[in-house]
Amino acid sequence: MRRYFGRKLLIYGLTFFVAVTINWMIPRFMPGDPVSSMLSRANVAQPEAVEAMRAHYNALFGFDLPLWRQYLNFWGALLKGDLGISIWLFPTPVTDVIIRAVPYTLGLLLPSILLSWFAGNRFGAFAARRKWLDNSVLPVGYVLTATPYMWLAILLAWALGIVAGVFPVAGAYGFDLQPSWSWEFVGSLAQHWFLPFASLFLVAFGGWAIGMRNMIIYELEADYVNYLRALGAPMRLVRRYAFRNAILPQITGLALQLGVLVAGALVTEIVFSYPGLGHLILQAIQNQDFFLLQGTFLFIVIGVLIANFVIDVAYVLVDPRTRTGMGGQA
Amino acid sequence: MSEASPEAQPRTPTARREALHFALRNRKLVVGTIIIGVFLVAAVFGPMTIDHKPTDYVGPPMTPPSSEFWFGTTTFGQDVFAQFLYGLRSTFLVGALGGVLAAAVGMVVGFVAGYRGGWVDELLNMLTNIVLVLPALVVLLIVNAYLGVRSIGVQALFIGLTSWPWAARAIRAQTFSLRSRDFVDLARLSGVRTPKIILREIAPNMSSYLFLTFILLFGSAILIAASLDFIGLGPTDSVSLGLMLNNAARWSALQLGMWWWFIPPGAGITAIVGALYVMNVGLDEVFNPKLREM
Amino acid sequence: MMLKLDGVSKVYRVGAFGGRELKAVSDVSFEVGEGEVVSLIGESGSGKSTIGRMILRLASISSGTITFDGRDITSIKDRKEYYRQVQGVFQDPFSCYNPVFRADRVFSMIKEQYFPRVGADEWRKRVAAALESVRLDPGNVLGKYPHQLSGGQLQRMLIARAVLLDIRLLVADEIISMLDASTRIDVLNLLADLRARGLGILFVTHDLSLGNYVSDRTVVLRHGKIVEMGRTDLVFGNPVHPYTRSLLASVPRLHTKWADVATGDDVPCAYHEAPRDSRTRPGLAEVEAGHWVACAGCAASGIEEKKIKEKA
Amino acid sequence: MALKVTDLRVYYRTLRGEVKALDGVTFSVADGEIMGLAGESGSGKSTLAKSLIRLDGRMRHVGGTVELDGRAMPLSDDTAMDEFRFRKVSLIPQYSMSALNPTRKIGKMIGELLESRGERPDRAELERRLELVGLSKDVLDRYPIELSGGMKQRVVMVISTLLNPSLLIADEVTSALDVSSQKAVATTLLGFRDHGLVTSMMVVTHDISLVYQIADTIMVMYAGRLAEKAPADALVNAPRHPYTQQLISALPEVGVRYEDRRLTGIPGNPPSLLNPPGGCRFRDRCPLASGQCAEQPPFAEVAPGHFVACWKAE
Repeated sequence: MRRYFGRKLLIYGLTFFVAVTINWMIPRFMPGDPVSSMLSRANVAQPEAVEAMRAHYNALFGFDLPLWRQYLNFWGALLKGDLGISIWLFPTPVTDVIIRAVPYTLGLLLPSILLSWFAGNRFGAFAARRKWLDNSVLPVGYVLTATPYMWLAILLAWALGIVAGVFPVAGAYGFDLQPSWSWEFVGSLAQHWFLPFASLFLVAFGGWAIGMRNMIIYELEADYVNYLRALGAPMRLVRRYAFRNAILPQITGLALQLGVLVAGALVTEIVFSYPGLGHLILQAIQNQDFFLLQGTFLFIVIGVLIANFVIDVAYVLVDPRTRTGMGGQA
Repeated sequence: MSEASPEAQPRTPTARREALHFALRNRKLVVGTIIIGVFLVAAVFGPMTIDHKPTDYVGPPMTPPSSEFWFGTTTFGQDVFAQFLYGLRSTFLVGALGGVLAAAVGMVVGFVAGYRGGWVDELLNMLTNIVLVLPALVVLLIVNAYLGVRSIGVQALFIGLTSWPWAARAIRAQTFSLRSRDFVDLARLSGVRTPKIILREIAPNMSSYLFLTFILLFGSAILIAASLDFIGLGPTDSVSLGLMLNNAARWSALQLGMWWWFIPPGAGITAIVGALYVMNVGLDEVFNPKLREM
Repeated sequence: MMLKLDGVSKVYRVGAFGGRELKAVSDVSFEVGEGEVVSLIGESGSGKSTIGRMILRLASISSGTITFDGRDITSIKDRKEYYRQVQGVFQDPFSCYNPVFRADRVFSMIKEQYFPRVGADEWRKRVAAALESVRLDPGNVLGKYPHQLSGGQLQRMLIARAVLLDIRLLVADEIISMLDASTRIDVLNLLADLRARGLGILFVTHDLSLGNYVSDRTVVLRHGKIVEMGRTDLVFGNPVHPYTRSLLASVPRLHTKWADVATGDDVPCAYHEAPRDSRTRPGLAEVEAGHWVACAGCAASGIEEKKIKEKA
Repeated sequence: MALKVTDLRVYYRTLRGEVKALDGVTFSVADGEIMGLAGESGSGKSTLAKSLIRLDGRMRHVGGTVELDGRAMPLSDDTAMDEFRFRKVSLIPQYSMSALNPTRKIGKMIGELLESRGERPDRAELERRLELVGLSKDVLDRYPIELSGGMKQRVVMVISTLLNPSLLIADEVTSALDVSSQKAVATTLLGFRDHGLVTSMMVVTHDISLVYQIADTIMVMYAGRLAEKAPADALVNAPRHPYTQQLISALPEVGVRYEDRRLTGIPGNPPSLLNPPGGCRFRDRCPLASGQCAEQPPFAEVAPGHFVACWKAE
């Protein structure tokens, strides 16, 4: 088991290393000059001022140093938690900007991932029982997974927000409120949270339901099921076993889907102007704020890596085979 | 291939005939194929029926669907239907290019890792896992943000380069199990070299599987591209369904109640990707005799 | 001797980075001559198939040498030259054919690789002759897909493929264990016919009665080591190693029930009973002319200590 | 009479039509009898074994009856059959190595299975039976992956016989095993009968010499029909059906060498069961065939307990 986790951690470590390296490389090796494009946004008239700013940013990027020095400095700054200064919200450090946004993204992602996973699996297993249910649920599931996150978000915002007027469609709380622990504020928070959550939940739910339905059908073909049936075991028991075994690949699937789910959350936030990381990314792109963009990228990668590790731990807890097989006692 | 036996009657393999039999009777496959076919025809021939550029200002702004402008017009008086047809074209293009590239990388990595095994496998496996863990869209955001000029080709290129890992994994597993089949050994005993064995012995056995993989990659490339477009990192030189959504959101189509602007592009993407997924299941049922009974 | 194995071992590394070692074959030496059938008998895990794969160069040799006509087979750079003389037939006939192609592709593959210049007509004649030599009607089997043919037909076609190449050594790995009882004997008889044409055959099997039926000499393997070997009539007629004896006692026979077979367990170790100068092969004593046996205890695990004690 | 099968017909649905895998078989198995059921691939032996416990999705019960201990078994009614399964008729499947749920501890799984059938688990009895097949009670606290293939098979053997069924069907249980384990498994089966854990047994196999070691009677099937059933010794030493005769003479035995006695197989192939020809199905391969064979011979008793379906076997 130690070996198993050791391997996983090695992969995650390497992934982080690769992510940081990509982050470092892209501004330096992509066509185009990030400093010039930042300056072009600055709208400064005097050429001397432009030159001064250019010198400042060049020094910040460290473009005048040899490449290997630039790379080491980059890591050094990173390890100190220094991701640079945001241009959009000058002069706030990027780290601060991101930390302010992270709770909103997590508040959307965690509940939608976990709830859609549990509900989707239950529902998929249930659908596999009856043919009519299967035939009616399956198409709906496929439509849901095929829906682009932002489109469902737009539809919900339009139908429930604009047309029906039930839910607000922008921001995380009312414009007239200040963050506090009052009932009013929490209520407004929940109201603003619901639609983005619902769109994330629905798309992911369809995917899990279909995945589970297919896994269950596959499991019901397994030898142990045939044996149980030959001994007259009731379907109740058989289904319980099949569900339990089919859930294992779904846990792996959760790890594989993390990237897609995060991407979904980002575009959903953009639709609802929800002040999470997705909103930051949009602002960073529109304001050519490369420090912010890169910082957000690193934060997301770290988050995904941590989530992957949590899923690995969960898998080992659920599947006895990894414990016995990899524990070295067999 | 059977030059040794020209006198023997070349029979259609029953397996292939069975597959066809099931294919025509599989509702999922038939429905999925028809939907894809209709959209594909619209994407290929539709733009030819339109005599102006999709971005031209051809009509009065903000008109709901009418007999003249089937899908209405935008805030600026652009023809939404024309944009939709051109957008379909981009969508299919990005899906096909991205899907083909991802499938190609996935196949090379999967075949080599699965066939060679040993340290080559270890190394490729590690690479696959790293790319797999990295959230593709976020990497694409970073890359695209630095690109001043963005085209569909470049978009597809980067999508292909980031979305191959799960395909590589699946193909590796298949190759690994096929490699131990005796006909591979027999080919080696016949003096056939490794690349030829992979190409002519192993790959044909997974052709259905490879096709399914490609369909899924096709679908996911379309979805990723749509997300990129929506964030504002779409192609700078053409129209796409994702960009239409981006424009609709940016110019407050929601608040203005211009449903004809944002419903067609999203519905188009959903229909195409959904049809691809349903086709995939249908094909799986056709190829996999175990599922036929369901 | 045409084929000679000298101290051949195979070590597998298991675990992700080759953490543990698994010795599948250790220190095996035997020979196969022209026109001779040698059966290699062992249960699962005895390393018998690994030996076959090493001879066919489908698996690497960890230590020791395999020579063919006196040449180390790993030194033969051109594999085709080697495969021109040595071929194999495997256990599962259905797995030997690529299911998406016609079965006769095994012939066209050979033509492409070895006889590109032979004309189509001439080749057709050769294929027909080879098929007839394994008692198949060409019209019945050519142009069909593997699933349209029976296991017996498929195995015969593979033997015909070897005949086409005019090989000198055939490694037949469990070639009839998946065939039906009513047809397997005919395939076995084919091996005997090939032998009459001067082919050397290594017949790998777990079935003692089949090995006994067809072979001139027998090698009994256990856990990758030879426990007993020699002329088939001697090994089966007078088995001296307890493992060979127990194997023979376990074989289900047609006209005798298990209870009637005498096991005779408590025989002394024939290896150590035999005079020292009879240890003519490493680890094996020649108990009678052309019949070798390993130490009874040595066959079990813990061989290392035994060897040390022996030296002391 | 423990098992009485009358004119049983079970067909397989395929694309090209119905395969008449089991086409009218009539036989019986007495209390305490171990019957070996031998045949080659496609003979219908597995179909027969499956039919008696659970038809799979593509099998259709076309006709005939099966009585177990005097009660008719509703073969085609999956739910009604549950009452018979496990208690009256039980199965040791060919896939024993993968027959256990991989994510449940074995003891827990057995407990849940018994409970679901309304039986009370008797821990002491379970342990005693494990001991009988040479397993310690520790296996109950293990997951299947922690056991070797042989151990898993023995666990399955214990589970299948736990409710002392009247009829135990052992489906090719020895075919994947080494010679020495074959003997152990076969002896264990014999022990089940001798200890009274099962009343009668049907041992399905393609290996006549193996089943000869433990069976009281052997029944040979060919192309979906019965060829011969007789006491084991009579069947092996004095077979009456030409198919059985040729089959047995094609088996090499230890001590037989081809130089001394060249054995021969049976030329030809069995007929397709999609549209089998009328009459005796072996007649195309039979050296004794005559015009009379165009008519299906009855499965007649030619000597006490010796049934043969052949016009020439008198």
